[in-house]
Amino acid sequence: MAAPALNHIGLARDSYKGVASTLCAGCGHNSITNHVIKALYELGVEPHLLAKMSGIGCSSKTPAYFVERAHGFNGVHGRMPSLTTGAQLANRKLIMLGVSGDGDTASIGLGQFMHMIRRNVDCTYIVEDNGTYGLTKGQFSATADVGSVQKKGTVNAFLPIDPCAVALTLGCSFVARSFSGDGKQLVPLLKAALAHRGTAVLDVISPCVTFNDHDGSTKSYAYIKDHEEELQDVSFIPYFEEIEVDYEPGTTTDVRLHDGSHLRLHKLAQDHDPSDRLGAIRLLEEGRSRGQLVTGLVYLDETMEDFATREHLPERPLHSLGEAELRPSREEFDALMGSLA
Amino acid sequence: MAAPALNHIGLARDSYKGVASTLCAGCGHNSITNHVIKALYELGVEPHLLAKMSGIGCSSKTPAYFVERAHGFNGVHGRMPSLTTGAQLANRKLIMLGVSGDGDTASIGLGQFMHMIRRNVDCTYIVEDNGTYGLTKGQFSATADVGSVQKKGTVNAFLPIDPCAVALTLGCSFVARSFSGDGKQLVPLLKAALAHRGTAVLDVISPCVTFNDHDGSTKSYAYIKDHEEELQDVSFIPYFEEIEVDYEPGTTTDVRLHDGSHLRLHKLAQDHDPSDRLGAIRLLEEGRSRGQLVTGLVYLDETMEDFATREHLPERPLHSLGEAELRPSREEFDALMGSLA
Amino acid sequence: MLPTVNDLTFQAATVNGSGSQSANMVLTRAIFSLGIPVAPKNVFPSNIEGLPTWYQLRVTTQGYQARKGDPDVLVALNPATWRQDLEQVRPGAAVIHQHLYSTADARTDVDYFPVPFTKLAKTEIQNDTLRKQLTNLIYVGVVAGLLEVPFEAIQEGIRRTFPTKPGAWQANEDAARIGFKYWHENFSAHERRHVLRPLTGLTDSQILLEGNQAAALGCIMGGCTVAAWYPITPSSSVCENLAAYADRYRLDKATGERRIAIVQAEDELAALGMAIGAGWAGARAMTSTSGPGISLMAEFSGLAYYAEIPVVIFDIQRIGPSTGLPTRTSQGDLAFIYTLSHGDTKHLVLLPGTVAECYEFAQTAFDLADRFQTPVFVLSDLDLGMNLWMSPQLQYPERPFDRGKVLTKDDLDRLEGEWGRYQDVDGDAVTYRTLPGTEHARAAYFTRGSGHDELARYTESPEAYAANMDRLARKLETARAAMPAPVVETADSAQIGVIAFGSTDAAVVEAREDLREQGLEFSYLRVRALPLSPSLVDFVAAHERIYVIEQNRDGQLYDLIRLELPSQLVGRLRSIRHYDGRPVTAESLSRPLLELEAVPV
Amino acid sequence: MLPTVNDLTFQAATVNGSGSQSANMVLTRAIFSLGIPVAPKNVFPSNIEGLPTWYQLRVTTQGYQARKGDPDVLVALNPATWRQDLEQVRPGAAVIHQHLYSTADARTDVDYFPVPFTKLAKTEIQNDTLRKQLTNLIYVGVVAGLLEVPFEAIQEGIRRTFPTKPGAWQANEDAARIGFKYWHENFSAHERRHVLRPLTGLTDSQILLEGNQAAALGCIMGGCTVAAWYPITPSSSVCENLAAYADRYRLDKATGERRIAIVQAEDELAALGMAIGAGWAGARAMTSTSGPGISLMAEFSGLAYYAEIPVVIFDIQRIGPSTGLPTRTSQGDLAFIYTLSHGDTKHLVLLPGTVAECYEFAQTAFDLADRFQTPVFVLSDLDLGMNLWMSPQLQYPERPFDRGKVLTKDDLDRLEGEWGRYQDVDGDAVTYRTLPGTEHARAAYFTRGSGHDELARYTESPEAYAANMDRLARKLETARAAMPAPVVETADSAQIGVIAFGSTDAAVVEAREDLREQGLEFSYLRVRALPLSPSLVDFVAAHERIYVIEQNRDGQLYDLIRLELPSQLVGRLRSIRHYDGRPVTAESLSRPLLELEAVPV
Ligand SMILES: Cc1ncc(C[n+]2csc(CCOP(=O)(O)OP(=O)(O)O)c2C)c(N)n1
Ligand SMILES: Cc1ncc(C[n+]2csc(CCOP(=O)(O)OP(=O)(O)O)c2C)c(N)n1
Ligand code: SF4
Ligand code: SF4
Ligand SMILES: [Mg+2]
Ligand SMILES: [Mg+2]
Repeated sequence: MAAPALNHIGLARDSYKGVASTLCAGCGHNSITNHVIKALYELGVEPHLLAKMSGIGCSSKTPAYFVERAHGFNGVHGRMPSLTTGAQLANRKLIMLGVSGDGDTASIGLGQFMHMIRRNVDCTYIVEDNGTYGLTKGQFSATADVGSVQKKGTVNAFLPIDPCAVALTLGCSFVARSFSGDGKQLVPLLKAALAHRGTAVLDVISPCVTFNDHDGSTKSYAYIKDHEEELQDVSFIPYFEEIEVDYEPGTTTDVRLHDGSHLRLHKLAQDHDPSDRLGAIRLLEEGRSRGQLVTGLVYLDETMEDFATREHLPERPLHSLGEAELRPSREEFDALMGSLA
Repeated sequence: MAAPALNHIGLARDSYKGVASTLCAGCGHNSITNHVIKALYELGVEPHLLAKMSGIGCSSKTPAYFVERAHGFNGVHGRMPSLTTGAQLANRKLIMLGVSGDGDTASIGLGQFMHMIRRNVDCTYIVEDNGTYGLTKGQFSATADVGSVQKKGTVNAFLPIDPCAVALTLGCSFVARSFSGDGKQLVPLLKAALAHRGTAVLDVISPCVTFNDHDGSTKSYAYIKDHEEELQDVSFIPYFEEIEVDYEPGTTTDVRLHDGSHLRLHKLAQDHDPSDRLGAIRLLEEGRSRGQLVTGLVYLDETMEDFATREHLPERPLHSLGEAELRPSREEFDALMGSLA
Repeated sequence: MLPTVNDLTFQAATVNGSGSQSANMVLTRAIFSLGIPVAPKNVFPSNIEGLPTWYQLRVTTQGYQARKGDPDVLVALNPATWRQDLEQVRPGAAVIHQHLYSTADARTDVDYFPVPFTKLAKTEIQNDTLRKQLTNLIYVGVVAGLLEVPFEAIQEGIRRTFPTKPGAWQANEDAARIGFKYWHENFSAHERRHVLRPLTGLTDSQILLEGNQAAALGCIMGGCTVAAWYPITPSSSVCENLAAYADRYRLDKATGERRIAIVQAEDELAALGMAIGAGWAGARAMTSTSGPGISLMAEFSGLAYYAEIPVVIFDIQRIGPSTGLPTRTSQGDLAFIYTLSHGDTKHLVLLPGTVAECYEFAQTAFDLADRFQTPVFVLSDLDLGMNLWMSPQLQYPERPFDRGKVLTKDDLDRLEGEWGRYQDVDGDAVTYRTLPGTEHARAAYFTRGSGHDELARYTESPEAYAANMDRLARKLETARAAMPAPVVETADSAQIGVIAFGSTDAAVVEAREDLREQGLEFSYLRVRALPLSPSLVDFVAAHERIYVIEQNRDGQLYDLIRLELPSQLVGRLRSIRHYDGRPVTAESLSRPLLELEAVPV
Repeated sequence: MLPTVNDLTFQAATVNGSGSQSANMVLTRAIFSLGIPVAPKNVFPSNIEGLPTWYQLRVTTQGYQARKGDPDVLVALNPATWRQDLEQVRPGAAVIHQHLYSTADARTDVDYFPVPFTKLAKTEIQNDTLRKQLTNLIYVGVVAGLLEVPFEAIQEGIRRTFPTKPGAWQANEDAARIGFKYWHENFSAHERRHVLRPLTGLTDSQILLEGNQAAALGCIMGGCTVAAWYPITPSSSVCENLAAYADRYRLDKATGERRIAIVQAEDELAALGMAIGAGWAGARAMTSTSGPGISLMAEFSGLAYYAEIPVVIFDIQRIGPSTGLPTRTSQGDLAFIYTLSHGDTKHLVLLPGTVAECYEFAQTAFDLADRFQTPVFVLSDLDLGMNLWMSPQLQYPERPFDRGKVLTKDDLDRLEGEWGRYQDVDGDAVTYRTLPGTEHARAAYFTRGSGHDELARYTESPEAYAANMDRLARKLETARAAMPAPVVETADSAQIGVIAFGSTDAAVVEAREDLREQGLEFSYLRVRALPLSPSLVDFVAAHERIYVIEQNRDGQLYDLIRLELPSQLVGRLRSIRHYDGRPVTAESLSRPLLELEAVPV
């Protein structure tokens, strides 16, 4: 048997595996899990530095299904952003990877999601978006499209809350959309999100085969395949690899990320500048009114400071600071007491 | 003494007064209270049909300061939208008027605010926006502009959450911005919001004289006066008055509201079509990047069904339905029992 | 040995998402249609597909409804739990299993009936799309063969399980017949240890329904017009059933008008907020939730208590703390709910113990909420709410709604507008309210969660605050007398008493008969509401030792009772707690009770 | 009659937002600088400007810190409350008032000192912008004149009130001198009933500080590195003080690096979520809040309990239910917090009774949270937290942080990676954790609020669930012994005992001396933590009657104690409750105590 291929930190793909999934066979979330594993493996992320965060839902169970060697935290419904924020502040070295569902993010969790973005907490936030509450058996979530039909026939009357559009409104520093079935696009986007320092929101349409994959659903495999409009061919060149020029000039945008990696965007049908926020909003709106799902890198701002940087926190984990660094000296303390007398 | 002027339902302005305000002298919220009284009086709203809703904060106290003859509900912090939604469903006849603060709306209440908009609950929602938490003594709220300076000198590092931009992203059916000091603009906008059937969001910049009216604040009287860009000259013609044509053609947009009233917009500097949602988003974004505060009617969609209509609720208040209308008959009941045997 | 008749526990061990649920329903309905009392329990994972799930069906002539530990008949269709399932059956049990499961080194004190389910399905079931689903019907046929259930009963079970889909009857029947035939061809010679025989008189005017379904129907009959909820197991089916009943009974087919609003809110805070807003505006409003949702409702519950707004809150309890085991049962929210919210908050709580009470108390809850202008919690649990129970038919309500003290325009005219929202004019601490929209110049008042005086004006006066709090405490005392009284069954000679509440009832009833047979009599008091009834004191006083039995770790009812007793009676109480997430069995009550009885106080 | 010396209660009745607060501080610091013990209480509205506010300053040689009912000296500057303020003073009181307030038909048993404050301000104060503010200093001067406070003390008070603004000293001094002069020119002939005289020895190494300030300093000394909060009265000043101390002690001026993150969250759910996330990742993390915020923290508190994550939560109690009176004090959250969250949740609670304990317990809280891997609540209140208290100087901590059972990379190497997150290897029910980021292939585990086994794997096993819950109950028992023990002061001959907690202490201490003088001795036990100490039982056993004194309506501590006592002792307990939002006075304890003592049990 051939030795397994090792990544640049010397780990095999197996080191990024988790426990066996208990999701339904065919669930989009399972595909995303595989793409996450691939991205982490290829990127050579240190498992012990990874922190896997989630809320509650089928999607939120998935952090158990990848990188068993990383710490994970499956919190409460809709509140993963605050847990992630706290953990990031406590230890800036951690690579925060959050997985949430559309119910978890856009219904109960909308406020926290938005405030995390506003702070530009350094994390990757994946919305495994199936337009439904999988774990509670198929009610509409807030990302369900108006007119989408539930299994039992109910028609959704409300406009969807689009995590990407909301993120853009807030000036989120990294916004992308993808599809669980499109690893070719999703894996490089995931890598870029992980390399990005700041909040990276990835809305990944991920069909729920059990409750939302029927005719009339706008989040079914069939519907997405028919309505996806890819913005770019995305490729990711990690900082430890050399950049090869392989596209004709003018057709490609190259973005340098914080860690020195590069994201290369080869434009397809539409011409979109991912540094143009207003253009990005228009892009999504127009896609929606055409009934199309625009995927790819929607917006990226590498200049924005992330939260921990803005807070001037040390690079060392805060738990490594001892009494000497955290307590004022006896002299300072005595002076303080004197001033209170 | 001359008899007080009566409105078209025969009430004097005094009938719209509330208890004495306990807010600081000069607080923008007090001005808004006066504009609200004027709008309700001139519109001839039946006090007993008005329901005044609010959260917690200086702003949220104000419903006590107008129309003592109307029921009011000062709930808990950030959760006025759900109370309003429930009350509206219970009795569609009520004219729901919500008053909130920027902390109440954009910090703790962001999720409820957005989901209320998504449902297009029939109500007028005023954000008395001072960029600070007045009642808890001057901390930054989530609408504070990046770079705005607190009284003690702290500089805000975060991008603001703009209630209007957020509302637009969700397809809110009525979005306007105004200034507490500009009754000429605010009063007709308030009337239009009240006449509109659906969620009408009015973000009203309302300086906090005690904690956020100093140099360096972007929500001070001085700053707003210097940076306001009025979109339109707004006038409101109630359904019970005749429409007079007094503007040159081409300079004016006339919008018919649900109750037959008209909103007349006479364009000023910029040419903005309030039925163009994408244009409205661009307008706000561009205003922000110019450092200007765009005020006026930003967006209006009179075609969207409000929540109670979508839910097919009767016009009568639900509490007026009796046993005969709410319980199945004995026969139906027995049939049901039979099917369970 | 003659086979036992109509006394057995059946268990199917399957994988969830495989469609076994409808097969189990068919079997249940089939047996019930023979006039035999049934008691189903469903043990399912917090997951959609692929994890172990168990369905237990108990059959007794006594009609016992409690869970029973070890099955007499097992259908084993989950290889992952095969060995563990086998461990749990009684000696002598009939074990029907996939024929490929190994029985080597397995128990020898049971009867094995290997059936090639997959092969049978492949060769005998034509319908490709439904094959997976219908495979389960095969075991229904096998079990029918084993227990001598006439095939007509299975046909009846199918019709009752799919009443609106006659098109599906034949396929299901065919599948069941495969198993029935397989039994007769392969095992009919086998000596039977259990059989089922039609009965008469035991299930007359009995029905089968779930507590959440009963609660939903109670909401309909109780005049609920606004419901706001957020999905959460095991409470979702309250509002889902409510929506189904509303489609039937609240929809004007001609105009499309709906006489109820049911809103799926964005979370539990909003759900309760909407219900409170609606209650304030005069509607009978409710929400329903479970564990985590209750925690999220704390702030709004306090508002409704303090501002005195009627609202009904169903808590279908699951096991906590935190997310806990979302698909397992518990009575762990009792104490938390009673004082839900910061400050000196105290609520009215109804504790249905049967599905009939889920129905009845839903209606009572709306009456109490209106009458006392306060939140009323209805505490059910997963066992009561999501399992089918055999119950006497529900009764059509005889009384009109009690809408409480609401002043109308006419009342206000009569009073010449002189009234105070929080004025205790009747001396019962319950005050009058008006509804928004009342056409009278003095109808309005201002509602707030901050300090207010008798005229609902803002105040920070210490005296006004304390007076209002005292009145709220007195209101609770007024309400105490209006809450459903405990159900008491005394045994003349009994020195000991048992106190329980909620779904524990089924196990207590059974344990009582078991122990009586063993010569130990006890009286039984079932608490049905908080605040506790004063009659509880008499019950305790009349017995030397009292066992408080409940399904939580910390003995929450035990504590609440001790606080209400005169001190000299406190020492009589002992606590028995069951908290592993499974519905309590009679045996798990009688065993500790006997043990404790053996120990001197 | 000779004037009483150093024994009086001063009260200023003003309008909030008028700047009287700094004048009151000047007076307080001035008197304190004379070596005279002071006890200030601030009663302020939930409002920013224009409503009545009262400042009470008590002076006693005993150093009593409790509020006292009726003032001996009143400064009346609020026309809206003038008559009411006048009603409340003692007979013989000195009433300094705006000279325009009418004294016609007013009390004749007090001395009136009308002062034309507005006119004096207009004519004598030059600084236009500061005039409103400085007008208040005028009454400081008048009071100094009345009480014979040397003007140098006032100067000292000014310097101590504005230590960082020497530029403001002169203007304040000038304003005070206007009043001082006015007194001497108009009233010096008047016979004095109260005077203040410098003292020595009584205030040595005493300081003045607020509980929230002390708590913030405790967080600094306790090694807190992440704080997340949402503004709410009366807790905001905990984190605001923390931020100020952080600027001083945690900021590397050279690099700008901060050794603490303080986040103003978007609400209380997020605030606690951030603190829990940080605690999980190894930081010492805290949040602080009041009433409504506590309700909103219920769900996350349950998660931290069940997933066993250290976090510290300060609840600076205000009066509830709901919004209640946000600027009034209470002890009404005790019971709710102890079991905060649905299911069988139970927490560790610290109950500081003095500002020194606010400081000390803040540190203890972080140690306990790390040691027991659980939320630790610190319950203070508005009175303790926002008023200045006289206190012995705080002590520099002698011990290093107790970081609890954390396995490092080296530990894991030694164990060869063999460990289980929830395995009770030491028999104390406290298990080992690792921090994210630990560089070892077996360091990681998965944290969840759902069912888990000893290796932190997901499970729905009933046995694993119950075993874990039992361990959590045992962990609480381990913690019980580690909580701060009650402070007990027994009186040899006493038949009665008093139990109290928190800020009630000051009133109990005073009532004890008052009653001793009246011949009634009682022993005193001050509870300092939940779960309750077993030593409480001995205390109860040693006394015939026990009065539990607390500041809430429902007798929450009284109930909690009754549940912990052997039944034969329960009957000894009686409850005294004070709940009008004002800090309790000694008199309001001793009066009901005397009344109850007169009634046979
Ligand atoms: C506070 C709270 N409310 C409700 C639930 C029940 N619940 C569990 S998962 C879920 C929805 C999950 O939907 P989504 O986030 O879209 O995840 P999916 O299962 O679709 O992947 C809900 C409502 C809960 N666990 N906690
Ligand atoms: C749950 C909860 N958290 C915190 C508070 C304290 N609080 C009262 S008002 C307020 C902020 C109000 O700010 P805003 O809505 O902007 O109103 P403003 O006073 O500025 O008009 C806060 C945080 C509260 N009442 N309830
Ligand atoms: S229910 Fe839907 S979301 Fe959940 S695991 Fe199954 S397919 Fe996936
Ligand atoms: S504090 Fe600010 S917001 Fe509040 S009343 Fe005063 S000026 Fe208005
Ligand atoms: Mg989903
Ligand atoms: Mg504000």
